[in-house]
Amino acid sequence: MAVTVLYFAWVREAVGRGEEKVDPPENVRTLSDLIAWLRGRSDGHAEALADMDRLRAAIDQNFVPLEAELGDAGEVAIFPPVTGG
Amino acid sequence: MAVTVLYFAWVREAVGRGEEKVDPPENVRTLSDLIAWLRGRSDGHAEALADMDRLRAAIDQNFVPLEAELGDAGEVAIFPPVTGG
Amino acid sequence: MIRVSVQPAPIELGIEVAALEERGAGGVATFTGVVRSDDGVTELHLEHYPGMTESALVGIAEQAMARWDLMGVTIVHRVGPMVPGDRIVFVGTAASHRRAALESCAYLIDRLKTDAPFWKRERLGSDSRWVEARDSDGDAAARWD
Amino acid sequence: MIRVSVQPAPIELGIEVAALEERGAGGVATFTGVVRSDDGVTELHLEHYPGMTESALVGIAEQAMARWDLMGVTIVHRVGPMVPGDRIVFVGTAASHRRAALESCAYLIDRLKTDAPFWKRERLGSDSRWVEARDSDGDAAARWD
Repeated sequence: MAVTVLYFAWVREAVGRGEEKVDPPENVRTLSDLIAWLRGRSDGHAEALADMDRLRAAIDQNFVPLEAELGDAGEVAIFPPVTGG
Repeated sequence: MAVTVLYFAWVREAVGRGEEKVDPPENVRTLSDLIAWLRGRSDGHAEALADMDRLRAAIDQNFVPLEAELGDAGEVAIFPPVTGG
Repeated sequence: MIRVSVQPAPIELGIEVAALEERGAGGVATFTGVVRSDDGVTELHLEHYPGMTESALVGIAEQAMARWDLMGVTIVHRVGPMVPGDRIVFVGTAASHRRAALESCAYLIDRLKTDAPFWKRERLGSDSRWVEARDSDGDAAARWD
Repeated sequence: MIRVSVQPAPIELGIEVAALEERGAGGVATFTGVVRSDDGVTELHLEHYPGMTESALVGIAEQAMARWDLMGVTIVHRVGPMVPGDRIVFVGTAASHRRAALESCAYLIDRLKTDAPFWKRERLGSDSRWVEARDSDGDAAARWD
Protein backbone atom coordinates (compact mmCIF):
# COMPACT_ATOMS: atom_id res chain seq x y z
CA MET A 1 0.00 0.00 0.00
CA ALA A 2 1.82 3.12 -1.24
CA VAL A 3 1.50 6.21 0.95
CA THR A 4 2.95 9.72 0.79
CA VAL A 5 4.73 10.72 4.01
CA LEU A 6 5.35 14.40 4.83
CA TYR A 7 7.75 15.68 7.48
CA PHE A 8 7.78 19.13 9.10
CA ALA A 9 10.08 21.27 11.27
CA TRP A 10 13.00 19.42 12.94
CA VAL A 11 11.61 16.06 11.83
CA ARG A 12 11.95 17.23 8.23
CA GLU A 13 15.46 18.53 8.89
CA ALA A 14 16.65 15.28 10.52
CA VAL A 15 15.08 13.05 7.85
CA GLY A 16 16.67 15.28 5.21
CA ARG A 17 13.57 15.69 3.07
CA GLY A 18 10.01 17.00 3.38
CA GLU A 19 8.20 14.30 1.44
CA GLU A 20 8.61 10.74 0.26
CA LYS A 21 6.49 7.96 -1.17
CA VAL A 22 6.84 4.66 0.69
CA ASP A 23 5.30 1.20 0.38
CA PRO A 24 5.30 -0.43 3.80
CA PRO A 25 4.62 -4.17 4.27
CA GLU A 26 1.20 -5.59 5.26
CA ASN A 27 2.00 -5.82 8.97
CA VAL A 28 2.30 -2.01 9.22
CA ARG A 29 -1.23 -1.20 10.39
CA THR A 30 -1.02 1.85 12.66
CA LEU A 31 0.84 5.15 12.61
CA SER A 32 3.13 3.80 15.35
CA ASP A 33 3.90 0.78 13.18
CA LEU A 34 4.69 3.08 10.26
CA ILE A 35 7.00 5.28 12.34
CA ALA A 36 8.86 2.21 13.66
CA TRP A 37 9.22 0.87 10.12
CA LEU A 38 10.39 4.24 8.71
CA ARG A 39 13.26 4.31 11.24
CA GLY A 40 14.99 1.62 9.20
CA ARG A 41 15.20 3.76 6.06
CA SER A 42 18.23 5.87 7.05
CA ASP A 43 20.21 7.20 10.02
CA GLY A 44 18.32 10.47 9.60
CA HIS A 45 14.97 8.67 9.85
CA ALA A 46 16.19 6.76 12.91
CA GLU A 47 17.24 9.98 14.64
CA ALA A 48 14.13 11.98 13.70
CA LEU A 49 11.70 9.25 14.71
CA ALA A 50 13.51 7.89 17.79
CA ASP A 51 11.17 9.32 20.42
CA MET A 52 7.44 8.79 19.84
CA ASP A 53 6.62 11.16 22.72
CA ARG A 54 8.03 14.06 20.74
CA LEU A 55 6.01 13.27 17.61
CA ARG A 56 2.53 14.17 16.44
CA ALA A 57 0.81 13.15 13.22
CA ALA A 58 -1.98 13.70 10.75
CA ILE A 59 -3.69 11.32 8.32
CA ASP A 60 -5.12 12.95 5.21
CA GLN A 61 -4.72 16.37 6.88
CA ASN A 62 -6.52 15.55 10.14
CA PHE A 63 -4.70 15.32 13.48
CA VAL A 64 -4.83 11.74 14.81
CA PRO A 65 -3.21 9.93 17.74
CA LEU A 66 -0.22 7.71 16.95
CA GLU A 67 -2.31 4.62 17.72
CA ALA A 68 -4.60 5.43 14.77
CA GLU A 69 -5.01 2.83 12.01
CA LEU A 70 -3.59 3.86 8.65
CA GLY A 71 -6.60 2.39 6.82
CA ASP A 72 -6.47 3.59 3.22
CA ALA A 73 -4.56 6.77 4.05
CA GLY A 74 -3.18 8.60 1.02
CA GLU A 75 -1.12 11.18 2.95
CA VAL A 76 0.51 10.82 6.34
CA ALA A 77 2.36 13.69 8.06
CA ILE A 78 4.79 13.36 10.97
CA PHE A 79 5.91 16.44 12.91
CA PRO A 80 6.68 17.90 16.35
CA PRO A 81 3.93 19.41 18.56
CA VAL A 82 2.66 22.56 16.87
CA THR A 83 3.82 26.04 17.95
CA GLY A 84 1.80 28.58 15.96
CA GLY A 85 0.01 31.71 17.04
CA MET B 1 -23.00 77.15 51.64
CA ALA B 2 -22.76 77.95 47.90
CA VAL B 3 -22.38 75.00 45.57
CA THR B 4 -22.19 74.61 41.80
CA VAL B 5 -24.75 72.15 40.44
CA LEU B 6 -24.27 70.56 37.02
CA TYR B 7 -26.98 68.73 35.06
CA PHE B 8 -26.50 66.29 32.19
CA ALA B 9 -28.56 64.57 29.47
CA TRP B 10 -32.37 64.75 29.92
CA VAL B 11 -31.98 66.23 33.39
CA ARG B 12 -30.14 69.17 31.82
CA GLU B 13 -32.80 69.50 29.12
CA ALA B 14 -35.68 69.48 31.59
CA VAL B 15 -34.00 71.93 33.99
CA GLY B 16 -33.23 74.14 31.02
CA ARG B 17 -29.58 74.75 31.87
CA GLY B 18 -26.38 72.77 32.41
CA GLU B 19 -25.02 74.61 35.42
CA GLU B 20 -26.11 76.88 38.24
CA LYS B 21 -24.77 78.20 41.53
CA VAL B 22 -27.13 77.66 44.45
CA ASP B 23 -27.01 78.44 48.15
CA PRO B 24 -29.22 75.91 49.97
CA PRO B 25 -30.25 76.39 53.61
CA GLU B 26 -28.49 74.70 56.55
CA ASN B 27 -30.96 71.81 56.80
CA VAL B 28 -29.92 70.54 53.31
CA ARG B 29 -27.31 67.95 54.36
CA THR B 30 -27.43 65.12 51.82
CA LEU B 31 -27.69 64.85 48.05
CA SER B 32 -31.30 63.69 48.47
CA ASP B 33 -32.02 66.82 50.54
CA LEU B 34 -30.45 68.97 47.84
CA ILE B 35 -32.45 67.33 45.06
CA ALA B 36 -35.70 67.79 47.03
CA TRP B 37 -34.84 71.44 47.67
CA LEU B 38 -33.87 72.08 44.01
CA ARG B 39 -37.34 70.92 42.88
CA GLY B 40 -38.75 74.17 44.23
CA ARG B 41 -36.67 76.34 41.92
CA SER B 42 -38.80 75.96 38.76
CA ASP B 43 -41.29 73.71 36.99
CA GLY B 44 -38.36 72.37 34.95
CA HIS B 45 -36.46 71.45 38.10
CA ALA B 46 -39.57 69.80 39.54
CA GLU B 47 -40.03 67.70 36.41
CA ALA B 48 -36.37 66.75 35.99
CA LEU B 49 -35.88 65.81 39.64
CA ALA B 50 -39.28 64.19 40.31
CA ASP B 51 -38.11 60.57 40.43
CA MET B 52 -35.04 59.86 42.57
CA ASP B 53 -34.85 56.30 41.17
CA ARG B 54 -33.99 57.68 37.75
CA LEU B 55 -31.20 59.91 39.05
CA ARG B 56 -27.52 59.38 39.75
CA ALA B 57 -25.01 61.87 41.10
CA ALA B 58 -21.41 62.84 41.66
CA ILE B 59 -19.78 65.06 44.27
CA ASP B 60 -16.58 66.77 43.19
CA GLN B 61 -16.42 64.42 40.18
CA ASN B 62 -16.80 61.14 42.06
CA PHE B 63 -19.89 58.95 41.79
CA VAL B 64 -21.73 58.81 45.13
CA PRO B 65 -25.08 57.40 46.28
CA LEU B 66 -27.92 59.88 46.74
CA GLU B 67 -27.73 59.36 50.52
CA ALA B 68 -24.22 60.85 50.55
CA GLU B 69 -23.57 63.92 52.75
CA LEU B 70 -22.75 67.07 50.83
CA GLY B 71 -20.02 68.00 53.33
CA ASP B 72 -18.01 70.86 51.83
CA ALA B 73 -18.75 69.87 48.24
CA GLY B 74 -17.77 72.48 45.66
CA GLU B 75 -19.39 70.77 42.65
CA VAL B 76 -22.41 68.50 42.57
CA ALA B 77 -23.63 66.82 39.36
CA ILE B 78 -27.08 65.26 38.83
CA PHE B 79 -27.76 63.06 35.82
CA PRO B 80 -29.44 59.87 34.52
CA PRO B 81 -27.72 56.46 34.72
CA VAL B 82 -24.74 56.51 32.34
CA THR B 83 -24.91 54.95 28.86
CA GLY B 84 -21.42 55.19 27.39
CA GLY B 85 -19.33 52.64 25.55
CA MET C 1 1.67 53.12 29.96
CA ILE C 2 -1.87 54.47 30.11
CA ARG C 3 -3.44 56.49 27.31
CA VAL C 4 -6.90 58.01 27.73
CA SER C 5 -8.60 60.27 25.22
CA VAL C 6 -12.11 61.75 25.12
CA GLN C 7 -12.40 63.32 21.72
CA PRO C 8 -14.82 64.66 19.11
CA ALA C 9 -12.45 63.46 16.36
CA PRO C 10 -12.84 60.03 14.74
CA ILE C 11 -10.95 57.21 16.48
CA GLU C 12 -7.82 56.29 14.51
CA LEU C 13 -7.69 52.56 15.19
CA GLY C 14 -4.47 51.91 13.27
CA ILE C 15 -2.57 54.52 15.25
CA GLU C 16 -3.96 53.33 18.60
CA VAL C 17 -3.10 49.68 17.92
CA ALA C 18 0.37 50.53 16.61
CA ALA C 19 1.13 52.40 19.84
CA LEU C 20 0.14 49.32 21.86
CA GLU C 21 2.15 46.98 19.61
CA GLU C 22 5.20 49.17 20.17
CA ARG C 23 5.06 48.33 23.88
CA GLY C 24 6.84 45.11 22.83
CA ALA C 25 4.59 42.89 24.94
CA GLY C 26 3.89 40.29 22.26
CA GLY C 27 0.09 40.41 22.50
CA VAL C 28 -2.46 43.14 21.89
CA ALA C 29 -6.19 42.74 22.50
CA THR C 30 -8.78 45.31 21.46
CA PHE C 31 -12.49 45.95 21.58
CA THR C 32 -14.12 48.52 19.34
CA GLY C 33 -17.71 49.69 19.60
CA VAL C 34 -19.28 50.87 16.34
CA VAL C 35 -22.53 52.79 15.85
CA ARG C 36 -24.96 50.21 14.52
CA SER C 37 -26.67 50.78 11.23
CA ASP C 38 -29.41 48.18 11.50
CA ASP C 39 -31.91 49.69 13.93
CA GLY C 40 -32.97 52.89 12.20
CA VAL C 41 -30.55 55.19 14.03
CA THR C 42 -29.42 58.01 11.76
CA GLU C 43 -27.27 59.87 14.25
CA LEU C 44 -25.87 59.30 17.72
CA HIS C 45 -24.85 62.11 20.07
CA LEU C 46 -22.56 61.46 23.03
CA GLU C 47 -22.70 63.87 25.95
CA HIS C 48 -20.17 63.63 28.78
CA TYR C 49 -18.96 65.33 31.97
CA PRO C 50 -15.70 67.08 31.03
CA GLY C 51 -13.00 66.56 33.62
CA MET C 52 -14.75 63.75 35.45
CA THR C 53 -14.84 61.62 32.30
CA GLU C 54 -11.09 61.67 31.85
CA SER C 55 -10.37 60.93 35.51
CA ALA C 56 -12.94 58.10 35.56
CA LEU C 57 -11.30 56.50 32.51
CA VAL C 58 -7.81 56.86 34.00
CA GLY C 59 -9.14 55.23 37.18
CA ILE C 60 -10.53 52.26 35.21
CA ALA C 61 -7.22 51.90 33.33
CA GLU C 62 -5.25 51.97 36.59
CA GLN C 63 -7.48 49.28 38.08
CA ALA C 64 -6.79 47.07 35.04
CA MET C 65 -3.04 47.69 35.38
CA ALA C 66 -3.21 46.69 39.06
CA ARG C 67 -5.21 43.54 38.33
CA TRP C 68 -3.29 42.13 35.33
CA ASP C 69 0.32 42.25 34.19
CA LEU C 70 -0.05 44.78 31.36
CA MET C 71 2.43 46.86 29.44
CA GLY C 72 -0.13 49.22 27.99
CA VAL C 73 -3.77 50.26 28.35
CA THR C 74 -5.56 52.58 25.93
CA ILE C 75 -9.11 53.93 26.23
CA VAL C 76 -10.44 56.29 23.57
CA HIS C 77 -14.05 57.46 23.65
CA ARG C 78 -15.61 59.67 21.06
CA VAL C 79 -18.04 62.45 22.07
CA GLY C 80 -20.39 64.71 20.12
CA PRO C 81 -22.32 63.71 16.99
CA MET C 82 -21.56 60.55 15.03
CA VAL C 83 -23.24 58.39 12.40
CA PRO C 84 -23.71 54.64 11.83
CA GLY C 85 -20.39 52.95 11.07
CA ASP C 86 -18.40 55.40 13.23
CA ARG C 87 -16.36 54.06 16.13
CA ILE C 88 -17.77 55.16 19.52
CA VAL C 89 -15.17 53.55 21.76
CA PHE C 90 -11.85 51.74 21.53
CA VAL C 91 -10.17 49.87 24.37
CA GLY C 92 -6.89 48.05 23.94
CA THR C 93 -4.33 46.30 26.11
CA ALA C 94 -0.78 45.04 25.58
CA ALA C 95 0.49 42.05 27.59
CA SER C 96 2.92 39.16 27.39
CA HIS C 97 0.11 36.72 28.12
CA ARG C 98 -2.84 36.64 25.75
CA ARG C 99 -5.29 35.81 28.50
CA ALA C 100 -4.30 38.89 30.50
CA ALA C 101 -4.70 41.03 27.38
CA LEU C 102 -8.15 39.66 26.51
CA GLU C 103 -9.55 39.53 30.04
CA SER C 104 -8.43 43.05 30.86
CA CYS C 105 -9.97 44.27 27.62
CA ALA C 106 -13.32 42.80 28.71
CA TYR C 107 -12.86 44.43 32.11
CA LEU C 108 -12.20 47.86 30.61
CA ILE C 109 -15.28 47.89 28.42
CA ASP C 110 -17.56 46.41 31.10
CA ARG C 111 -16.41 49.00 33.65
CA LEU C 112 -16.55 51.86 31.20
CA LYS C 113 -20.23 51.11 30.54
CA THR C 114 -21.16 51.72 34.19
CA ASP C 115 -18.35 53.83 35.68
CA ALA C 116 -17.81 56.66 33.22
CA PRO C 117 -20.13 59.67 32.78
CA PHE C 118 -21.33 59.40 29.18
CA TRP C 119 -24.90 59.68 27.90
CA LYS C 120 -26.13 58.63 24.45
CA ARG C 121 -28.87 60.34 22.52
CA GLU C 122 -30.11 58.60 19.37
CA ARG C 123 -31.72 60.27 16.40
CA LEU C 124 -34.06 58.17 14.24
CA GLY C 125 -35.05 60.39 11.34
CA SER C 126 -36.92 63.34 12.92
CA ASP C 127 -37.30 61.59 16.32
CA SER C 128 -34.70 61.59 19.04
CA ARG C 129 -34.43 59.89 22.42
CA TRP C 130 -32.01 59.39 25.29
CA VAL C 131 -30.77 55.81 25.45
CA GLU C 132 -31.84 53.99 28.64
CA ALA C 133 -29.22 52.26 30.79
CA ARG C 134 -29.44 48.47 30.64
CA ASP C 135 -29.49 46.16 33.66
CA SER C 136 -27.27 43.73 31.74
CA ASP C 137 -24.47 46.32 31.81
CA GLY C 138 -24.67 46.48 35.59
CA ASP C 139 -24.50 42.69 35.73
CA ALA C 140 -21.52 42.60 33.37
CA ALA C 141 -19.63 45.13 35.49
CA ALA C 142 -20.52 43.33 38.72
CA ARG C 143 -18.84 40.10 37.64
CA TRP C 144 -15.46 41.82 38.20
CA ASP C 145 -16.21 42.80 41.82
CA MET D 1 -18.73 35.42 7.29
CA ILE D 2 -15.45 33.58 7.78
CA ARG D 3 -12.16 34.86 6.42
CA VAL D 4 -9.00 32.75 6.76
CA SER D 5 -5.64 33.65 5.29
CA VAL D 6 -2.22 32.01 5.61
CA GLN D 7 0.18 34.43 4.01
CA PRO D 8 3.83 35.43 3.70
CA ALA D 9 2.75 39.08 3.35
CA PRO D 10 2.55 41.39 6.39
CA ILE D 11 -0.82 41.41 8.16
CA GLU D 12 -2.77 44.57 7.31
CA LEU D 13 -4.57 45.14 10.59
CA GLY D 14 -6.52 48.21 9.48
CA ILE D 15 -7.99 46.39 6.50
CA GLU D 16 -8.87 43.29 8.55
CA VAL D 17 -10.59 45.31 11.29
CA ALA D 18 -12.47 47.48 8.78
CA ALA D 19 -13.89 44.35 7.12
CA LEU D 20 -15.16 43.14 10.52
CA GLU D 21 -16.60 46.56 11.39
CA GLU D 22 -18.51 46.55 8.10
CA ARG D 23 -20.44 43.49 9.31
CA GLY D 24 -22.57 46.03 11.19
CA ALA D 25 -22.55 44.01 14.41
CA GLY D 26 -21.70 46.90 16.73
CA GLY D 27 -18.72 45.26 18.43
CA VAL D 28 -15.37 44.01 17.15
CA ALA D 29 -12.81 42.21 19.30
CA THR D 30 -9.30 41.40 18.13
CA PHE D 31 -6.14 39.72 19.32
CA THR D 32 -2.82 40.33 17.56
CA GLY D 33 0.38 38.42 18.24
CA VAL D 34 3.58 40.35 17.61
CA VAL D 35 7.17 39.00 17.38
CA ARG D 36 8.77 40.06 20.65
CA SER D 37 11.88 42.15 20.58
CA ASP D 38 13.03 41.69 24.17
CA ASP D 39 14.44 38.17 24.29
CA GLY D 40 17.28 38.32 21.76
CA VAL D 41 15.32 36.93 18.82
CA THR D 42 16.53 38.50 15.58
CA GLU D 43 14.33 36.53 13.19
CA LEU D 44 11.38 34.17 13.41
CA HIS D 45 10.52 31.64 10.72
CA LEU D 46 7.08 30.09 10.51
CA GLU D 47 6.71 26.73 8.77
CA HIS D 48 3.28 25.25 8.12
CA TYR D 49 1.45 22.38 6.40
CA PRO D 50 -0.09 23.88 3.26
CA GLY D 51 -3.67 22.75 2.71
CA MET D 52 -4.13 21.34 6.19
CA THR D 53 -3.39 24.71 7.77
CA GLU D 54 -6.18 26.49 5.94
CA SER D 55 -8.73 23.75 6.63
CA ALA D 56 -7.73 23.61 10.32
CA LEU D 57 -8.25 27.38 10.64
CA VAL D 58 -11.61 27.25 8.86
CA GLY D 59 -12.60 24.46 11.25
CA ILE D 60 -11.69 26.57 14.29
CA ALA D 61 -13.61 29.55 12.88
CA GLU D 62 -16.68 27.38 12.22
CA GLN D 63 -16.58 26.06 15.79
CA ALA D 64 -16.54 29.66 17.08
CA MET D 65 -19.48 30.56 14.83
CA ALA D 66 -21.43 27.57 16.19
CA ARG D 67 -20.66 28.43 19.81
CA TRP D 68 -21.31 32.19 19.84
CA ASP D 69 -23.65 34.49 17.92
CA LEU D 70 -21.10 36.07 15.59
CA MET D 71 -21.44 38.06 12.39
CA GLY D 72 -17.83 37.68 11.35
CA VAL D 73 -14.68 35.70 12.16
CA THR D 74 -11.26 36.47 10.71
CA ILE D 75 -8.05 34.49 11.20
CA VAL D 76 -4.87 35.62 9.47
CA HIS D 77 -1.56 33.87 10.14
CA ARG D 78 1.72 34.92 8.64
CA VAL D 79 4.23 32.29 7.45
CA GLY D 80 7.88 32.46 6.35
CA PRO D 81 10.50 34.81 7.80
CA MET D 82 9.63 37.76 10.02
CA VAL D 83 11.39 40.10 12.43
CA PRO D 84 10.64 41.55 15.88
CA GLY D 85 7.70 43.95 15.73
CA ASP D 86 6.02 42.06 12.89
CA ARG D 87 2.53 40.66 13.41
CA ILE D 88 2.48 36.82 13.47
CA VAL D 89 -1.22 36.30 13.89
CA PHE D 90 -4.47 38.28 13.91
CA VAL D 91 -7.82 36.97 15.08
CA GLY D 92 -10.94 39.09 15.11
CA THR D 93 -14.66 38.66 15.67
CA ALA D 94 -17.74 40.82 15.09
CA ALA D 95 -20.78 40.42 17.34
CA SER D 96 -23.73 42.37 18.71
CA HIS D 97 -22.70 41.41 22.25
CA ARG D 98 -19.27 42.44 23.44
CA ARG D 99 -18.88 39.37 25.61
CA ALA D 100 -19.47 37.04 22.64
CA ALA D 101 -16.91 38.99 20.62
CA LEU D 102 -14.24 38.90 23.33
CA GLU D 103 -14.78 35.31 24.48
CA SER D 104 -14.77 33.94 20.94
CA CYS D 105 -11.58 35.87 20.25
CA ALA D 106 -9.93 34.11 23.22
CA TYR D 107 -11.27 30.79 21.93
CA LEU D 108 -9.84 31.32 18.45
CA ILE D 109 -6.34 32.11 19.62
CA ASP D 110 -6.29 29.34 22.26
CA ARG D 111 -7.43 26.76 19.72
CA LEU D 112 -5.13 28.01 17.01
CA LYS D 113 -2.14 27.44 19.32
CA THR D 114 -2.85 23.71 19.60
CA ASP D 115 -5.02 22.79 16.60
CA ALA D 116 -3.26 24.31 13.59
CA PRO D 117 -0.08 22.94 12.00
CA PHE D 118 2.46 25.74 12.41
CA TRP D 119 6.03 25.47 13.69
CA LYS D 120 8.23 28.37 14.83
CA ARG D 121 11.97 28.54 14.40
CA GLU D 122 13.78 31.37 16.18
CA ARG D 123 17.08 32.88 15.15
CA LEU D 124 19.16 34.56 17.86
CA GLY D 125 22.15 36.06 16.07
CA SER D 126 24.01 33.08 14.53
CA ASP D 127 22.09 30.50 16.59
CA SER D 128 18.73 29.07 15.68
CA ARG D 129 16.30 26.71 17.39
CA TRP D 130 12.83 25.23 17.00
CA VAL D 131 10.45 26.62 19.57
CA GLU D 132 9.14 23.98 22.01
CA ALA D 133 5.40 23.58 22.53
CA ARG D 134 4.24 24.76 25.95
CA ASP D 135 2.02 22.78 28.31
CA SER D 136 0.22 26.01 29.20
CA ASP D 137 -1.10 26.20 25.63
CA GLY D 138 -2.64 22.75 25.98
CA ASP D 139 -4.24 23.82 29.26
CA ALA D 140 -5.59 27.03 27.69
CA ALA D 141 -7.15 25.11 24.80
CA ALA D 142 -8.59 22.46 27.14
CA ARG D 143 -10.64 25.01 29.10
CA TRP D 144 -12.98 25.25 26.08
CA ASP D 145 -13.68 21.48 25.94
